[in-house]
Amino acid sequence: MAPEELIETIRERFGDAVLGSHTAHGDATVVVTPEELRNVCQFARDEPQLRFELLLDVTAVDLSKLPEWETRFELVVHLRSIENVAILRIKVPVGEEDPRVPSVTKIYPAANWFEREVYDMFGIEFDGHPDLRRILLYDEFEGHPLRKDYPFDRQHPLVPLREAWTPGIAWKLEERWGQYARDRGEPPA
Amino acid sequence: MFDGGFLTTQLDKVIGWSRKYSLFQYPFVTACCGMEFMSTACSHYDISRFGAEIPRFSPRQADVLFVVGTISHKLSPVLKRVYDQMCNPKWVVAFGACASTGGFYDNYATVMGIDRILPVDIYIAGCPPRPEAVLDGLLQLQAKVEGRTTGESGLVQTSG
Amino acid sequence: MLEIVENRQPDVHQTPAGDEIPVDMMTIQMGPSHPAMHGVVRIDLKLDGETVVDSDVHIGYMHRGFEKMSELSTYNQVLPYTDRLNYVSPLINNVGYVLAVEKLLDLEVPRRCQYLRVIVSEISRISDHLTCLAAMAMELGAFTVFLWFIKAREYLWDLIEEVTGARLTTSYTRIGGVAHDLPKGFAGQLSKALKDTADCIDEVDGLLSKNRIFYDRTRNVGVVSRDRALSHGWTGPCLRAAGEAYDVRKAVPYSAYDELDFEIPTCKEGDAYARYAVRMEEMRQSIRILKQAMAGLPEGEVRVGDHRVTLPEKEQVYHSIEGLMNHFKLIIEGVRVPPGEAYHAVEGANGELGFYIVADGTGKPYRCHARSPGLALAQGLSPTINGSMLADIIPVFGSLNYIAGEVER
Amino acid sequence: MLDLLIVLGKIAILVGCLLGGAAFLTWVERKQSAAMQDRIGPNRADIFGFTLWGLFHPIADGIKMLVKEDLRPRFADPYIFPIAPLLAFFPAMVAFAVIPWGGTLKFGAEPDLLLIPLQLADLNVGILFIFAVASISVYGVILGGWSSANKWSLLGGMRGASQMLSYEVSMGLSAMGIFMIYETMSLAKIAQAQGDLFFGFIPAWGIVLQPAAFVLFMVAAIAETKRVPFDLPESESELIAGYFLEYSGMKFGLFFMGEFIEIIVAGSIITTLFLGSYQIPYLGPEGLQIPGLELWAMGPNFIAILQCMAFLVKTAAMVFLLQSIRWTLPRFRYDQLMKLGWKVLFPLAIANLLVTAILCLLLT
Repeated sequence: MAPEELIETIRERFGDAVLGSHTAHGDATVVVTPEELRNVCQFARDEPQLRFELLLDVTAVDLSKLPEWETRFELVVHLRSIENVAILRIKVPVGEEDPRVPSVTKIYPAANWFEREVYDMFGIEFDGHPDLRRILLYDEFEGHPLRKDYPFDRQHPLVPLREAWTPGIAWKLEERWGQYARDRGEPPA
Repeated sequence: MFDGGFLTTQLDKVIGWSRKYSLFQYPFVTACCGMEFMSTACSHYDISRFGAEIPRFSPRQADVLFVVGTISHKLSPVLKRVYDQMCNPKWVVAFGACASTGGFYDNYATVMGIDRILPVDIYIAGCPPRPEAVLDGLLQLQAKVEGRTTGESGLVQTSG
Repeated sequence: MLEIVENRQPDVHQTPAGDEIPVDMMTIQMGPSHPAMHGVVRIDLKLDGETVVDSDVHIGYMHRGFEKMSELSTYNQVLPYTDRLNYVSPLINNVGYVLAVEKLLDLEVPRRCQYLRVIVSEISRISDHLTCLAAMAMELGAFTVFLWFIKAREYLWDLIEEVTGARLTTSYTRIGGVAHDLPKGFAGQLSKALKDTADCIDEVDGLLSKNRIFYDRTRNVGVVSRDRALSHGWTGPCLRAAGEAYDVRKAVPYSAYDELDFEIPTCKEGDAYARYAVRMEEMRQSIRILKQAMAGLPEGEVRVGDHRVTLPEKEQVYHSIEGLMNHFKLIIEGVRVPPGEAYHAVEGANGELGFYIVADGTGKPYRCHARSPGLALAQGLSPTINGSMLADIIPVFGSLNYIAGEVER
Repeated sequence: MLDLLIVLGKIAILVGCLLGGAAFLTWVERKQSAAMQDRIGPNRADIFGFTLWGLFHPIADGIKMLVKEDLRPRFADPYIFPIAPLLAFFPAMVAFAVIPWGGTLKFGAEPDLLLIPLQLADLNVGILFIFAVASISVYGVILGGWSSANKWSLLGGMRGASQMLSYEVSMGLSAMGIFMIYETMSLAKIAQAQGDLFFGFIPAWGIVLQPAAFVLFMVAAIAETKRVPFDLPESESELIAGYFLEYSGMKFGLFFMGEFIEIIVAGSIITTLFLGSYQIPYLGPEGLQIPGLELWAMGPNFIAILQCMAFLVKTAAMVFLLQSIRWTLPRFRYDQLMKLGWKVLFPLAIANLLVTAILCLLLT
């Protein structure tokens, strides 16, 4: 099924809930409202001519560093139809305050860990998720690292870090690296 | 002959010799370097020639802790605990760039070198180090083990 | 889900007759530093004797922030990070990533380059399967198989070293091509290495495949039906072992796969032995692909001639100002990719490996997400081992081929 | 006084041989695995520049373990934890006391003839003594596993206990046929009886008379020594190191050595019961008597030494066989192991016993 037809089928069924669509680079993309996400997924899975049986991926994009953006995040769901050899990308806009979307784990159990990862990395919460915990990072970690405003090297160590260098060699390294270490706010070696 | 420490130095020599050729390793394998670690242990490079082929997955029975691969902050308490569980004398080898310095994963998740957590005896450079470099590191470790009878950390670097 | 509750009620053991006996079950952590949890993964187990009652898989001990780091790097600088995703078959990751970027650029690479990508991918695939099966066999106690397979892998890595200059972390591909052409005499080396590898596979086939103990340990262990595999999001050999012949190389052919003749091995059983058998057969198919690809390798360039994408020749860089500027701009600013988004999948050793890239028009990816097959495999682990025995975790986990770098990125 | 000295001398020889043999076996295992896996194996440890194909590596291991920190985990049982390795180590050595390892040495002339049987003690219940003592080493496993206060080692101890107990049954039952045939339980008499000839030319070895029992006994013996494919109590990839997980230093060394001594003992018991013990076919008390040929006369002490060598060679061959199985096979699962023990070996052993009993009744 060609991407254009795919989008047309979904538009016919959901009408205004489809906020936008494109087929750039051959992948059918629809943007839907959060309320209709589950229904779109259900439709894509069960409709005999679509049969998107395989949920490939759930991820998100932080749009805040793009030149123009309306909502802070965008949830991206990739579906694959094995029979029709087609890909469907469903995107959902997610606001900045209280980022929240319905979970699709009821329809695609595979979404479980992917959604946990999105929660972990972006702080987007999923309504109806059976087990929303951090998955890649640890509970002591503050913040969500894939948000664009998270500095890439802000660390939350779990064990106290010791002085790295043995005395005697330290002074030489201090000369070369000391300034660098101080710039980055690390304790002096 | 007996008062000048001849016996004790000879004993130290014997003990150093035995430790040198009987390095039971605890492979703390996490990442890519593990593949090269496997290669080193297997037929082509055969780490067993040096008497270091017996992996003991119990830290109590291991002599040298091979930290192979990236250590993230989430994993660091585990590594620290494994190190604390090991019995003296013990040595630590930082295997590869990530274990030595954090490598190019200079970000929120990674410990920038395991020497921020543990004392390290040998750093083996490379991302991942070639098996030849690993064997070189092992030989350097053996030299270090033979030289003293208790394990204390220093900084020995090997080219890789 | 496993919960540790204070003052909990005693657990209940059900006898075959249906009676219930209160017992105290054992909660035990398998991993993160456990010989069978290659890479680092922790399974919290609740055991009734040796039977697993409940389990909870914890991952993330190897999370290294690939996606954050790739947002800070230019498009070509991301390549070394992709090496270390699935570090057993780095070249497939390289190929998958550059294909996604090329999709954004609408770039068609020369035929020879496409064939080269197929060749290196398939060498990687064999070495990945070898490692997976070697580790699985070793954890089941067949240590000799492990050494034999690693020996075979060494033949392939010599080839990879010959082509790329590195044994493991290769970074061989570039956006718009590959780094360099094949070395002289490669065809001969390839056919010799393939013969040695095939011999080794046959030897292990004789030692292991019909071994009664190995068969008993893996047959009917960790059975996953086709529907359940799909509901976990499984792809690759594990899905094919459950009877669904889905392979990205056939379904959505990329590079030169549509011109090569190969089969997709499948099994119906969906147990650990089926996954073993599928991987064994896939290695033979890969050897077949390699032979065809090497025979049909077209002549020509290995990079596109577009200087917005590929680096100029060294001669130009050293002898002309245009070449120097071109080189400088590409290195410092990176390849400028027009705004847009694209998802491209390749058949990784463990399944569909996809890269979802959002470009904002600069030389760095705005967002680069890797769809790892391993994450889906790992989330199917817990329901698969629940109810089985403690010792069954080892073949199940081994046959899933958990690669921490890829799962946790 | 002389008797005591002789006994002490024999003990010294036995202990030395066993310890040395166990250390040598670790080297054999490493070299053998290397040969099977296309490697070289340990070859670097040197004394004054001589490496001797790595023969010094076990010595290095031994010294290192002696000087390694001996640690008792905080929650481990303070009394049982140190005892367990001894319980695993010594029974295996003691079992060797009743195994005959040669004929009788004769010194002097008739009035003060000095007979030295090459066996420490000839008990009339010899084999029962071995089973009794060997079952003590189960305690070493289970107590070691329990007292370490570690869940993995507890699992290993439980596995070890049930495995060793289960296989001891079929081991004992398969040996019963031998007692019926030779009508004795004394190992010395069994050894002597195997010097006879059957139909005048077939040596009356246990393996000839009881081939099924030989196979059963061997499988059970591998299970008793906890080697692959029966190494469940310590299975490295499942239970990390099993029942001796928390042991370090020489305590770990004792478990380690105990295992190799068990292999030697298992090999020698198999030799004693099934492979004609120290007997060399056609070598009688006067010399070599091949049917149809003339007697080749030899001195009694020379014969005893030859027999001693024969025992060594047979045991070594058995040990080598037991070792090479280790590097070929994967490991069983716990329930499969139990199934094999109780549903295959046990009925087979009983059937073998029945057949032997009926045959014995008919033939006598």
